[in-house]
Amino acid sequence: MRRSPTWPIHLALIAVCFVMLVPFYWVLKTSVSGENIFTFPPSIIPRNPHLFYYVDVWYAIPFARYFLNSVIVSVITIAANVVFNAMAGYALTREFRGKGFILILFLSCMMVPFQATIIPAYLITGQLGLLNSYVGLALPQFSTIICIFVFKASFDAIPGSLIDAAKVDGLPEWRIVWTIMLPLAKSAMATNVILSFIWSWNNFLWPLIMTRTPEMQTLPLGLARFLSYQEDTTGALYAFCIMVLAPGILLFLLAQKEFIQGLTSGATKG
Amino acid sequence: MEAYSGSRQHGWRKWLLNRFVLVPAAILAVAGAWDLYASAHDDGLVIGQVLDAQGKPVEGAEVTLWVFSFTTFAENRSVKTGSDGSFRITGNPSHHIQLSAAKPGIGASQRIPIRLYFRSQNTKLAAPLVLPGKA
Amino acid sequence: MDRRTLIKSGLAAAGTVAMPAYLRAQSNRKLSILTWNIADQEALFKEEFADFRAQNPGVEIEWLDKKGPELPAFYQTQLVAGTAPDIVDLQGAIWVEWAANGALLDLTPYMQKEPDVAKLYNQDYLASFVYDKKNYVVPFYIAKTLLFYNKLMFKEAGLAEAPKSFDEIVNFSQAMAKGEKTGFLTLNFDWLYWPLMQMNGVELLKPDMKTPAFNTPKTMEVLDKLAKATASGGINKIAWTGRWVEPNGAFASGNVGMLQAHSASYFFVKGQAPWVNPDTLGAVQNPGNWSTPTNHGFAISKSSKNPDLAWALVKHMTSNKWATEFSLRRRILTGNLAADKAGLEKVKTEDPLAHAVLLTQLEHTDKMCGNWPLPNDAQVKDAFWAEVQNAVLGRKDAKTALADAERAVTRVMRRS
Amino acid sequence: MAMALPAAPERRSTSFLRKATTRQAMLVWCFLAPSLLVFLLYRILPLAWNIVLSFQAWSPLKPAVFIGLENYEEMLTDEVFWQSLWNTVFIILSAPVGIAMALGLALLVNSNISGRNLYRTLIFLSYPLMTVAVAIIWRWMYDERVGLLNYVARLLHLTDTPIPFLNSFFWALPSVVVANIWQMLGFYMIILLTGLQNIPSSLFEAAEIDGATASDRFWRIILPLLRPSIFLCFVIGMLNSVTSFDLVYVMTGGGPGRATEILVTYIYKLGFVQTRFDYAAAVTVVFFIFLITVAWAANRISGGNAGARDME
Repeated sequence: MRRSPTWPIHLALIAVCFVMLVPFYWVLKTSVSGENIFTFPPSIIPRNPHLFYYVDVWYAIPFARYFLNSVIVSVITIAANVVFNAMAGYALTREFRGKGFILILFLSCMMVPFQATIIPAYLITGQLGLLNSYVGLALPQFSTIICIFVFKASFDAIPGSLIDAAKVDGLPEWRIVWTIMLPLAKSAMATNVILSFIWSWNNFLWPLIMTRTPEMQTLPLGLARFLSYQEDTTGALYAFCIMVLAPGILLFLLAQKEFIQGLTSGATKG
Repeated sequence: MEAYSGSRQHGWRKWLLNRFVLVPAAILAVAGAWDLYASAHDDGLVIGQVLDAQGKPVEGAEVTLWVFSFTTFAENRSVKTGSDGSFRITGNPSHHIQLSAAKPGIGASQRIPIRLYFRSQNTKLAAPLVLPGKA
Repeated sequence: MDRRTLIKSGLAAAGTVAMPAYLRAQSNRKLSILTWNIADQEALFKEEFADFRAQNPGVEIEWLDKKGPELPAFYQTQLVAGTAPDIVDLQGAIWVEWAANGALLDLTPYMQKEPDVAKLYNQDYLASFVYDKKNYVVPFYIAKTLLFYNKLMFKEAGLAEAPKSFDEIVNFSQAMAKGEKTGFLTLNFDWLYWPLMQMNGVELLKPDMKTPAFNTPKTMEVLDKLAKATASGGINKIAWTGRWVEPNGAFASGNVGMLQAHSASYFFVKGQAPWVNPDTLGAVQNPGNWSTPTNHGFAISKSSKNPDLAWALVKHMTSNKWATEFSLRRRILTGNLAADKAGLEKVKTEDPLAHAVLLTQLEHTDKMCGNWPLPNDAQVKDAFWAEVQNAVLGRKDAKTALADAERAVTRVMRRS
Repeated sequence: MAMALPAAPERRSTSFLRKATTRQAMLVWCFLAPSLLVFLLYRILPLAWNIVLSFQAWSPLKPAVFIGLENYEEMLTDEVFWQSLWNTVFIILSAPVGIAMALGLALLVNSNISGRNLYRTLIFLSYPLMTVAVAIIWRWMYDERVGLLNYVARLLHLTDTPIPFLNSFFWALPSVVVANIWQMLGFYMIILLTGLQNIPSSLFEAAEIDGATASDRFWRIILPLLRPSIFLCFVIGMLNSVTSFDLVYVMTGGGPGRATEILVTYIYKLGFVQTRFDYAAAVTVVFFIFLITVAWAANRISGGNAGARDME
């Protein structure tokens, strides 16, 4: 198998990447098209490309404000996620009474459809006095089950001898977690950061119900609003898509080394 | 533990000179520069000229600024051209406008759409507004 | 037991609903108003509110705007939490259900106290907001369906003028169908397709407003005709499957002969179709002058702590002055007589075609149909429409579909 | 779900720890507490609320009355419910298709070729996207007049008349599924890749000595050892697609007719459009039980370790 040529693999992968990227191109093309985007046949390459749809979007909604809100909510979510999930993941590496129950509980929590929980979730947030606030927006996503398991897995992969040695040295538990385990769970953290960012950044229904004032709205709400009828007729909607997607893609490209390589090769280290 | 304390030796360079800081910083720098440029060029100035069908400047033509609002363009303000057919509109509030010129007896020009990169960007018409008649 | 106690027991959560700051402030002269996807008029609303505050010093106004499909979700969540906005802009028939269940304030006493207010509005539109002899809503902006037709396609098919009857609609559609071209489209959300039924004298319910009356040979015949025309390409399938963007987009492509829709479609189509001008697009009343309204109006929540102030703001926003301003800026009809006159006047010179379109909205307002005040409108609509759709798309024969629809509607009626 | 850690306690059984067992247990619960609290507030209590509500007649507009099983009885004859359930099942059944494709890709990018990190990145790129935007993008791709798919189909003379993908009873659901797979493919691939790299290379070396063919390697080594990863993909993918409210909501709104109505959109509509929160709650409970059952069945099929092993 060492002898087999690699070009068929390249060919297949290039084809797949092409298919995966075409929708991006199509939207990007539409967002800079100078021609009426409803003329048939559609042009593959935009004619008289211009950036004015982006200008339209910028002024159609308070883009900077929504963007800032989205960023703040995402940062809160990410911070809480990394801390809470790391703690829970660490706890799950230990044996204790009721562990089986907790595992089943966590897994079943994944199965509760969020759309059905809006009203009680809203009332609870109201009880906490967090309506229309950044923390209230982020709170339901403060901990995510999948990421807890990702942390658990990477903690499990850390050799026990390392921890025992630290214990003998008399290090307190939190120091062990902080100075030994977290640095070794970097890939889990990268995964967690990216996933919680994605989920928070893309969240749509919760901010819709939760935010009362326009000053608290996030980008997905702006996008959904943009879908409303009149704006559908221009390329501005697609420019908006690009503007909303860009930060996520950028963050992913920045962190992808830690994320993909970390996730795929890190696990084998243990 | 060794590995962790070892990584600290890079100090501030490690924390500042990585792509997670540099890329956002670069983006912020570009945005800041753009903002500076925009705030220095947003007097809402629209400058241009009105000609008749034979290319002669038209004096006293009324040039109207139309501002995009929702589905249509609404009249915002108008000025009269000077003796050389030139006009100067100040206080354009929008990024998406149209201009038209008219003078009784000579007719009305087509509405010229103009798109700007930011609100109230100062702009000079590339081509003059042309009235169909003779001055 | 009151509603909130029950929810709490359901939640097994103790304590009272926390009062956020904006709520606490509500007790003293604060109003909140929720509009339905019209954030583009922010500038206008700001001016209106400033004007209102000048007349009523010390009043604070919180303005909220939500996109159409999400507004009910937002309002109902707020209702459960006890923080419903004082004033809400409602579209279609949703107000009936909310009014019937006691969420909205009966405005009749206010109108009786100030008889001049009601005279400001078009009486037919105002009357369409009456349930159980009580008026719950004041018109904010109005529209009803009309028939758009593509004059180029009519000419090509040798048709001189717009259809005068249901059968002509069907026949004309057939005449224009060729290759990619189809003859007819209608919007179908809410009850906007109902004029097609009304033209044939079909009734949805018996006068008791509880028993289905539509399972007749006539309805069967109508559905059969529609199904046949759809199968043969006379009627575009999107008429029965699309929502808003698809039918308007298809008509804008220039390949569909007619579109039964309300005035807002004109502005959508015009935005997409370079071919639209007074020589190519016709806008006329439906045969028999039937039309289904789709209106927006202001209602006041019963839970409002300042109902009088809320009423004052509703009056303010629909007054001659501000309704006129709204009509001029948005090219829309408001139901306010003076405002619409001024609005039409302005449009007449700027865009004669838009003028023709808007004019249809104020004519034959006595022939509005498909707007029964049903407290369970959403459920009846769903039950009935699903079967109509099956019939016209040929997924069931008309007889079975109508029998199934009758069963479904009966069930909905029994439940409530 | 018992974790594969049978020998774990011993390794830390120093005298120091034995004395501190209670303290240790307290610590564990303290560490779990924040997450548990979040789940309690936003998952468990709302579920309890739904369960209570499902036996009542209630809406925000009127007080609650206990009505026993009426809501559940109604479901039996509710065609829309069954249609939504069927559509949901269809989407779940499409997950294996996506996973199979992702497995192929994972094998390809796991081979020792240059630029494989670039391939991985590009294929994964569709996952971080906002679902609302994905829905808009695909709506545009499927557009009847100027959508790319119709354009290509007509260019290649696959069809003469444009296909109204999202307006056709036949095509709408598959169209949504394709968009969903497009978004999830990269995610599946990464999970499977993790699993692949965890397979000890010694196994392959041994197999090579035994003269095993490529297909032997796949069926005898890769597939069995990947089962936990596949399970993980399936559960995450299933949850993601079945609860992908935004995608369906923006792309088709459940239409045409009920062709793309899935249980989450139906639940949302029942509650917020029809004001039938009581009935919606009953559907939610059934949906929850359904998901648990599917996950349990998948767990049994994949060997019963809840996918935990691949994380080791």
